[in-house]
Amino acid sequence: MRRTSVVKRTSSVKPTIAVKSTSPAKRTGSVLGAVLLAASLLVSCSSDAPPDGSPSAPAGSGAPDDDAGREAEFFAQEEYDQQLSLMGRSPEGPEGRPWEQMLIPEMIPTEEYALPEAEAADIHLCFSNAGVFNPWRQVGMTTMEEEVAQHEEITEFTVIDAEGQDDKQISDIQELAGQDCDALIVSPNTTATLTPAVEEACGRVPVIVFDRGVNTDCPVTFIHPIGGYAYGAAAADFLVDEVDPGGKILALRISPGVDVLENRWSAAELAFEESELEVVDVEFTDGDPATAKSVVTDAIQRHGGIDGVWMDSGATSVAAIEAFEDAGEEVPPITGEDQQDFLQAWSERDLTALAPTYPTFQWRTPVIAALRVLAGEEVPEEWRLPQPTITEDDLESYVRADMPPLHYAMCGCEDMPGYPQAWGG
Amino acid sequence: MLTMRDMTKSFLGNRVLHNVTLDLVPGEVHAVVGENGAGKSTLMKLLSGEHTPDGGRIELDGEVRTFAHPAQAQAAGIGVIHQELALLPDRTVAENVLLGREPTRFGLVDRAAMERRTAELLDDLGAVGIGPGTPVRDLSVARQQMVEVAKALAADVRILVMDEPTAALAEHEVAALCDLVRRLSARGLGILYISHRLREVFALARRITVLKDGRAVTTVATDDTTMDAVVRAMVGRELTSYYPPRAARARVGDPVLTVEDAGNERLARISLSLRPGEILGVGGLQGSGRSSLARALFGAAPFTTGTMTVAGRPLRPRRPRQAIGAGIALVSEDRKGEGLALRQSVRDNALLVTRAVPGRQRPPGDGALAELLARVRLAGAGHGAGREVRFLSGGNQQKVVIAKWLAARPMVLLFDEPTRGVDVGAKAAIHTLVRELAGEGLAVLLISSELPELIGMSDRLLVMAEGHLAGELPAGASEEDIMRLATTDRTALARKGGERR
Amino acid sequence: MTTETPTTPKAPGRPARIAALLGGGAPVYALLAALLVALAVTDPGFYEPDRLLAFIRRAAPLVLLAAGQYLVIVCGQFDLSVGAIVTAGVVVAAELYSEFPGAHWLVVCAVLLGAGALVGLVNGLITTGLGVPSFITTLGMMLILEGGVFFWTGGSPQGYLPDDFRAIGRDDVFGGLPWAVLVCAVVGAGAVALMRSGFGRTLIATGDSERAAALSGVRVHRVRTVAFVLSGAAAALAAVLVGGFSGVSAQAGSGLEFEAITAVVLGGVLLGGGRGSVVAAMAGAFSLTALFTLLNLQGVSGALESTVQGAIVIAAVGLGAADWSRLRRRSPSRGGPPS
Amino acid sequence: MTAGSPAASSTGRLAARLAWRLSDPAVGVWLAALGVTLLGWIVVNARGGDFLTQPNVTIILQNCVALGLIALGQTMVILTGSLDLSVAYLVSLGTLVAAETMDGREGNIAWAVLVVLLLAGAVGLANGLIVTGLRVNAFIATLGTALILRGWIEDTYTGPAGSVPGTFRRLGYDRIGPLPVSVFLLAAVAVALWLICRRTRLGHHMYATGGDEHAARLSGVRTHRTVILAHVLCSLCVGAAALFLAARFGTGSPWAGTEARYDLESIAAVVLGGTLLAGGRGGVVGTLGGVVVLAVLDSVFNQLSVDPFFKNVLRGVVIIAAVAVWTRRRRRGAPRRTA
Repeated sequence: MRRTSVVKRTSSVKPTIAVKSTSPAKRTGSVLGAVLLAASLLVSCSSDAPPDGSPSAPAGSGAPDDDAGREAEFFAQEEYDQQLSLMGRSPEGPEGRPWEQMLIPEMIPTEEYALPEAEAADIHLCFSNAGVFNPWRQVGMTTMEEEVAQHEEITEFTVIDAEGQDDKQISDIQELAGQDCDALIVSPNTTATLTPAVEEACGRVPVIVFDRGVNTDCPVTFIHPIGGYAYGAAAADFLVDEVDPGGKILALRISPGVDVLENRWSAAELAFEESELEVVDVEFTDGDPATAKSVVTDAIQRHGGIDGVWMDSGATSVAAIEAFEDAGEEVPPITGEDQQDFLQAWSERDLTALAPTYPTFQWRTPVIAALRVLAGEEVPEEWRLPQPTITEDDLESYVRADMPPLHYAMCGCEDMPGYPQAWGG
Repeated sequence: MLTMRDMTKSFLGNRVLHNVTLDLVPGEVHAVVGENGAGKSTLMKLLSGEHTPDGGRIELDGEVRTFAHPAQAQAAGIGVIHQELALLPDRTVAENVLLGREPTRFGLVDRAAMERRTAELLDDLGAVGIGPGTPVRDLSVARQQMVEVAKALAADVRILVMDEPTAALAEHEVAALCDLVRRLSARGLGILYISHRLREVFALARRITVLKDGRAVTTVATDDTTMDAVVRAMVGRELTSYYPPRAARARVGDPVLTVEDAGNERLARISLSLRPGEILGVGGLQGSGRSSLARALFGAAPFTTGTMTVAGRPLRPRRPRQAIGAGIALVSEDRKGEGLALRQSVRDNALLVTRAVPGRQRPPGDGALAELLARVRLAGAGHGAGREVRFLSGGNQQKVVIAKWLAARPMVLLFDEPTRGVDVGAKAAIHTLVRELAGEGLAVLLISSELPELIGMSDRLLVMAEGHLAGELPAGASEEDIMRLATTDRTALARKGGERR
Repeated sequence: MTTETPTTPKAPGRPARIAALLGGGAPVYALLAALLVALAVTDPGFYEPDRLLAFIRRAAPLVLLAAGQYLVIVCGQFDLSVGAIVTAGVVVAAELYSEFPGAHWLVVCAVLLGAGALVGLVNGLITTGLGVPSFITTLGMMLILEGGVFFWTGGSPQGYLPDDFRAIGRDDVFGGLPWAVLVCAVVGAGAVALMRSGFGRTLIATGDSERAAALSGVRVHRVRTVAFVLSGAAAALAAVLVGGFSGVSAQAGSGLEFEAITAVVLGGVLLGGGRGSVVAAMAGAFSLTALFTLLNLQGVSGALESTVQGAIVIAAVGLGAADWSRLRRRSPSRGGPPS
Repeated sequence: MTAGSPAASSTGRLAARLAWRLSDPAVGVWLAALGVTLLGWIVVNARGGDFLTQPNVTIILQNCVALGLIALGQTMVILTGSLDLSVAYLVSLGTLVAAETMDGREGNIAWAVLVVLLLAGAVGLANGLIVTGLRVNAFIATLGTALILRGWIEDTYTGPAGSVPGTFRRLGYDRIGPLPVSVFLLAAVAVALWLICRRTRLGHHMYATGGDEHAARLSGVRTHRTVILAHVLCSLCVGAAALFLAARFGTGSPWAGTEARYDLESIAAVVLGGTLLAGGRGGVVGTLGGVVVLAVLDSVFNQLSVDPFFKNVLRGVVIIAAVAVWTRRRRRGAPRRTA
């Protein structure tokens, strides 16, 4: 019952359970409570809005393809608290290989999926991808392909790309489930809409879901970094520390209604409310640098300067920096993401900045997980990956002049044979 | 049963109808005659609901009716046979004939019934050999005309408006149509019969209303008048004094344009020669190939066989551009569709050719342009060439077309119905201009379905029928001579040699 | 014998005049004026020179696209591929720089313009030569470009755009006059000159009546193809500005084709060709940008912006459409009888 | 793509009629569909795969439904000489309204269906009225309504909303043998529209209006009314598509329509099916063929795991090529064999 956490659709019901999910025992208890509450909610307002444990969307994607299916006003205290607490925890797992690390794992057995000796060396892995419609997903896809290339026991790797269409991905999943895949990896385009298809597939083949989740616990494991609240809070807290009280904050968002981005913002909003800072503008940029630059320029003019810029993703951060430069202004503390262009701008101009990440190394994990499952080794039921934040201290270790501007530094791919050519370096 | 009182209509500031009053009684054939541009068609369009009048009112059985849409007029029992056919080439005959009133069974269109009804209507017209299932584009113009008639009758009409119904028909078809008209009027239909073929009019009509320059000049009972009187009323002056005098000097010099045994899918065995300074008239029924001839000479619908020389050099133009380069110009019969870019200014239209074909002639400057416009007697040429031509009267539009060609200094001018839809004043101006141009040594080919014009203007006459040259006539030939040649039938032509198509 | 005939009044007469004016795109100037006033009210600082210039710089790409689109629309065609050309342009530029890091910006710009023109040429040849409706041709071209460029670059641009290349979209020529504004002005002047030239007039005439133009010796196919080529080149130039203004992006031109067409139509240019002025078209582009800026300053929720935009467009065009359709109804029916 | 067997039309009426039938793209596109399927079968089997398996066939059919319904609607407006660019946003809105109205309760299904269809009908009516009443060019008019709908969606919804009860989801997932039940929905709509086009006055009047509005009007056809009804029909089809997608998603999705680009894809499918973009020619059968071609192509691409970007290139080429072929046929009027 991992996925039954509370979704508030009617403001009348407030989540009543505060979770300090430290010991498994307590957590199960809390989850039980959550279940009851959810049940009670089902009566008051039946909603199959997805879990808030549900993962994040590709950073930097302007297209409204990212979603976990929920109302924007929604804010889940429980999930919020958990994510923030997780940011502080040190993960279990091999040092320096974050894609194999995990936070508060609850291991489950997988013998039932183990392959007989004969087939163990001849694995057919299948992957239904939501699409490669933005640089984050392209970096991720490359990373996954390279990961697969590292395991010669994977003899066939079938990928079907849904081009960002739910309807197509539903068919894709059906199609793959129909083929002779040993395991099926799914990166859902939309949480809510793909649930039925995934459930159908679960019956036929072990399913591994990552990036975004689905509203069912039938997959063997669900892989995702800590999540949107943590991302948004990290960025906001940074500004709260760096900007003097009373400072004017400009918040740049991609577009309304994308759940994960909404999460990032709601967390940030909370942080700003508690601070002395004043959010003077919240603007949408559609992830288009030109728009972002115009918006920032306007804001500078209108408010006679901006003291801090909060971003829900990295795509437009460089444009924002340039807007200040072109306006002949000092670039204030700013948050971005782990895209190379931002990191390089940051180090060149040596700005006061921070880069929370939604790491692309999570694209390696599903392959590893699949192999473990097929080998009958146990995996965590929910595989929470660490979600590093790039600060001034470790900035230089991520700047790679030889990589493309839209490359994501947190790809965990530096040690892979194909690096850097495969990523366009 | 029908009275149109003080009908008035203007288009974009041009008054085309002035308080025209007209009435019609059951079983009567009431002819409306007048020159092109006199306002006949506009009057009918007001009745058919295609246009709404600016003033006046329409009374049907004593009650005032207004038709905002053709459907309303049809519902009121008014059927119209349009001059420019309103048929859908891609649809079948049946679909066209019953368009807007398809028979239905259980809410679905009953195709069988459609075809049956259409067949009946066509038989009723004595139009044989038109399959209701045939796409209209596969029919000859004459047959399309028949379909148009059938279409008008499909609604059980009480009043039938026939706008130049025989324009495209051969003699025997005309005869059949006249019988039909009589039968219909005998059934008690009131028929408004528009034509400039006075012979038919006098044969059919009980009363005649003459329109001139948008005014109803007179309405007389056929028995109390004569053709000459009607013609006088139409043109407002004696025919003889109407056309400018022929050039005195005899035509000399070698032909500037010759055609030897040329043809294409519309024309066969065309041979002619055209000398500088002469006006060669071309007569024939609509669809006889007159326009096809002009378009072939101009390279718009080129000859596929035979030879042709321009100014002595062999040239069979395959594109208008070639013809223009060689000094040939075509004043098309479809002025709005082919002659002008209606939304462009007078200047842009006048300069179009010189701009499009730089080799031929440099575009004239403003001074030269002003002269040119004055030369073609463009009314109000004085105040600016900036006006969009769509705001000009038909006559002035035609003058702009002529100016467009004169700017390119052509040697050969092909006029296809140059005075169609042109008011009398402009018409005279155009006639004089054409004569002048010929006098200056240009070679002119003049196509017209108005026999008086043809006779009055031409130094020499060619008559076409069924895509052939049916014969040549000297200046001063009579209307009868022309009609006889024009209605030469297939067999006779075949005897002249050369099968067609 | 130059008698004024009864059916010919001295001048077209007031209604006609007004109709002609409306045709000339009077509504767009009114709209633009209204928007500028509104901007002044919401943001007094808007008219400080540097901000005004910044506004023009911002509008510049759309203005170029509108100018190019105008040429295509006025001769009776569509160009849906311009947005894709912009995206492709930016990505290709970045790709070129990653291949040849040292390349001179002029060379790169030249290559882009050439490529844009080439795309336009293909559009034109397919449309005129094969008789494929330009809507379909350019729609297909849009798919081909979007797919092709990312297929080539493996999904996202691989290189950076160096500062000298970006100067055109980003920096000033001198004394606070942005390059973009200069380019915009030059292209605008060029477009006006072109439309006054013989070619321009034949272009409009072609859009107005293809048959009349052809029978007057106009090489209809060639003229239209040239229009497509120019539109493609303009789009490429817009790509240079966009790339310069905001740097590498994988979605630089998304949706621009519709914005450009909207701008042109706002300018009172007739879809289907034959009427409208290039100035009005560019004014349409400015109006659109002004509208966006205004909505921005007004703090209209990002969500509702498009609603407002849609409503305004329909209203404006409805106004402009009021007069021509009256004429259109009476114009000779398309399918006349074969003579 | 074609091999010519020149002019059979010369040999008498009967042969001409035969040519008329054979040169009908509706026939050609189905031959093309057959060809593509065959090709796919050969290629896939050559690579050791298996193309025509029951699940695969089911999926291909399944993928036809949404685009099919929308394209059928689009056919109605295009035949009438209009166009609808608002379908993409309407379908998104439809899924949301459907899912929210059902709200997971069986009892609400009928009500939800009604609401969605009413909404769709209203939007269609609005489109029709703007096009005919305000005389705004269909392209701009529907682009405007699209923007308005977009604003509505973005302002009201923030991600998938509502929930569809299990019984209704079966519309999206159940199948009878290899046939998904949704295909029967598509078939039903197709048959209905086919009847409307061929066997009702409205249909005849749609063809007439699209073929020559002036002539149609002279013949007493209420052309405005016809255009409006065509738009309503179109939107109703879109409503049906929305219901199907809601059933498939189990919820409403704000980007169901836009991410699949149903606006342009549907137009592409229609012209692929040989319907004249200018109106007056073509029909339901051809459009279905076009949809099938696209679906089969997609499936083949999947099987051969073609790069998604390259897919777009191929799509673009196919669309342009197909229309070019239809145009040639129309010019020649001679029968051709399409492979």
